[in-house]
Amino acid sequence: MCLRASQELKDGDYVNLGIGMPTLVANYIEESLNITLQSENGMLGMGPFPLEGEEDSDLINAGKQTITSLPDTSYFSSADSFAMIRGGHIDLSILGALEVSKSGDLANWMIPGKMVKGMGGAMDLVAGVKKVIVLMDHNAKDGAPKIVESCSLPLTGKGVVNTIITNLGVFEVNKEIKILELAANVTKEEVIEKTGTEVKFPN
Amino acid sequence: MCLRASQELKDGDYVNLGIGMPTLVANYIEESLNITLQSENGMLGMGPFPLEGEEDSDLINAGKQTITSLPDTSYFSSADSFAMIRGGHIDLSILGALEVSKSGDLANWMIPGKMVKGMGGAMDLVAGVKKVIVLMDHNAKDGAPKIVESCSLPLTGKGVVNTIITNLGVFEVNKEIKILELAANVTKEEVIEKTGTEVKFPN
Amino acid sequence: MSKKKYKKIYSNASHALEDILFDGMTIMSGGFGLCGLPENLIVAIKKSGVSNLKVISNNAGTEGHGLGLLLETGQIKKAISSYVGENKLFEKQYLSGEIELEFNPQGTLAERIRAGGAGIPAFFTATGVGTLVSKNKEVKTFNNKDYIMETGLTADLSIIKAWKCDEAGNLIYRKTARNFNPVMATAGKVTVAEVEEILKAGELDPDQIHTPGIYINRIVKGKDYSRAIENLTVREK
Amino acid sequence: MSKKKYKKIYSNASHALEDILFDGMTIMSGGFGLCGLPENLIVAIKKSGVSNLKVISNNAGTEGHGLGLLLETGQIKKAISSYVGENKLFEKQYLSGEIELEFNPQGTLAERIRAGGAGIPAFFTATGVGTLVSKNKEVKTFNNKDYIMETGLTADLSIIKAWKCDEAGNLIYRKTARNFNPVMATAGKVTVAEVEEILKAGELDPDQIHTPGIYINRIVKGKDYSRAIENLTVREK
Repeated sequence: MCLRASQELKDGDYVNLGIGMPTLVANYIEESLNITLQSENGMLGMGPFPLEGEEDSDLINAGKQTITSLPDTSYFSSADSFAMIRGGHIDLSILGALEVSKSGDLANWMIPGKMVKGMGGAMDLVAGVKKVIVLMDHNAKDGAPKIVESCSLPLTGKGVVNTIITNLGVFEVNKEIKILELAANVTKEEVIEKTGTEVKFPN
Repeated sequence: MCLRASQELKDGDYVNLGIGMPTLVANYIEESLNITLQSENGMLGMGPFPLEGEEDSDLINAGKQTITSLPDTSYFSSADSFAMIRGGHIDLSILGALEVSKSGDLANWMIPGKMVKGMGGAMDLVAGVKKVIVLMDHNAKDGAPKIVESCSLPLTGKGVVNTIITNLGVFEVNKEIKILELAANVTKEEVIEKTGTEVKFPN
Repeated sequence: MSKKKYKKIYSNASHALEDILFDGMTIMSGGFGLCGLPENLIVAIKKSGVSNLKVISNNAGTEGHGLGLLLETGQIKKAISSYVGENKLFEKQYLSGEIELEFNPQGTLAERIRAGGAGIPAFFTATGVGTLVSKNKEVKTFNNKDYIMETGLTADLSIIKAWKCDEAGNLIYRKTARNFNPVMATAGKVTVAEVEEILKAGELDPDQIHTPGIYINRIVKGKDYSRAIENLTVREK
Repeated sequence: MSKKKYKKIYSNASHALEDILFDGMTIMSGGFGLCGLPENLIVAIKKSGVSNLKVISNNAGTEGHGLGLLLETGQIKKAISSYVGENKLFEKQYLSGEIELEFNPQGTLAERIRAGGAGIPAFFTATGVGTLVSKNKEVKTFNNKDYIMETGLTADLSIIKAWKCDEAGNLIYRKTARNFNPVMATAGKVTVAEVEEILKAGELDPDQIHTPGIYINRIVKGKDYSRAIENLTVREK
């Protein structure tokens, strides 16, 4: 899945990767491409994790992980960072999700009744970034579909998701869910069965 | 007049001086005071004019005059400069005027029928700076009063002037014009005669 | 020009805050996670015993670190933050009703603070449209897209952390320890900065100042920085 | 990580602009007076012959300098500026109706451009309340004070001038030549920067970048800078 997500990145892209699985996409980026990673706490040109002993407490990513810089790195304030995000300058954001609806609504920050941790920068990212890709398991641990007719959880953004990549395939979201690719050994029937809304297939 | 205006500056003040006569106030600032001059094109800590041959085309003030830096100078963008002004961080601005009304309305950017040059940063300064002092001749060249009941020229700001310093005296503006000081050899009668609105005198 | 005398430097954090603090005040605190936190100033606030604080800060610290210290003593009454997931004590106090919480999207929080410091009472953003965040907020359409109105934020006091400063209060931050510090510096009625090093005027490059001295009322040299790391992550050689 | 290949550097100003320009487009041009002007890019626009331009720039240049060059050739149809007092040709074209003019207070202009680049469609400001500037604008009261709504500005193209850059487009400006350049860099659909020196990635301090490379689409090394001074003012020894 991370490999497949990495293939959405084009040469020259500026990309923000969400916390968790999306962070791992960085490991799959093709060497020949010039991809610049943004971290919303105030950094463009995010490098890999440091070697042991080389960590710097003043250099962390949005997930509070220690990271490193690159030759073309720049640092800036949170206000400048979100001006960059809100202003549509980031080409691509890859995030996790709890639910995505057929109209592109995204829920990924809050489950009522459980402790509210906060939305962090997720609402800003989905509202501002040019293309939003959701990377998630196709179904919840209890088997419930995460691609749904309409979200039951509080939203992170309305009509913001462009593409969904799951263990079952790649989906375009544009008022309806259209399958672009099936994962290996996955059938149309399995996708239909495990999805909470109608799935269109190309002719 | 410039000397009198310089006495309005307090130790630690951040000050913006307008183009023309207000610029000259800098020459009268008492040595013992720590006064920092702002130039709205993007500089805090403006130094004196350069010696001949030491001018730098990348270092000018808002009047496009060559200037110098000081040990505590900082440079910033126009947006950051006016954030500083609009946000009320500048203690004092001293500007010229065509007319000031008793309610503190200021007209200093436009004479209808003549070429319109533009307001530059004047509207931002009078709306944002904590205290606005007008430094001007008490009357126009034709003798017309410049302190008036209400301005006839297009306004730069409404209710923005706190103090007026002219060749005849120093005036407080607070819904009415109150004289604080008479200049040497100036009588109450002369002030009353040359002012276009009622002048209050202290008891 | 005059030989300036600078009067912004204080001998220690408690001294720098002593006549500023009052119960019920609003305090902005810089930092992201445990990175770029005004550690010494937070400890001084804890020692002062000031209470009923409204705190504006991206996170709420962890137990024993950052604003976590003020949660332990019950000094915080309300927090405006974007994420508090690292602090179990916060969860407990929130669920028991001891503390109020207002979540802002991180970028909206940063921009509200920037607006507060820049004299902008309100602005429109697409962030949060159609979500709980838009509740009770004015919606306006520009170019066929909906935006919500968010207001500027200011505070009675901003406490921030920088790397270096000069006597005039010009500041430079280091790497991602910059984060919320520069905007908060602009939005406090009073702003107190703690730094790792204080230089003479003229020792910083004027092209490279991150926060001009006009925003800084008081300076204190911090000590005993914890260099704490929340999520140590390393790669194989 | 990968060995990046950077593709932003163009051999000259005309080449950097050739597939971008079109009649009737909106162009933002950095600079304050003659300070920090993208001189080479303005000359390239003049040579291109593109017409009916809407230009957003604090000033309109002087005769023979800056945007004055595009006034001579009649390429500008409308200008949004805060002050054009230095240019007699502008006056002539304005009075004869050849050119439209929209005045913005300088700080409002800067903030409108910052908003445009930051995805903020509108904001409120006290600047211009009760003046001609407030005409036809929404007025709103916050804390008993009136403010007017101003909208964000963007452009089809921003042309800016910086001092140094690296291959990734990270920029550094020099002294007051910074002015409108950093905000305009953020508000162009395409932004082209001319610089005095192009460095390799890694030669600039990442803490000291004024404009991150994400905002810069194309870079050209400028030449023959005039170092023109509008108001040479010196003091006695």
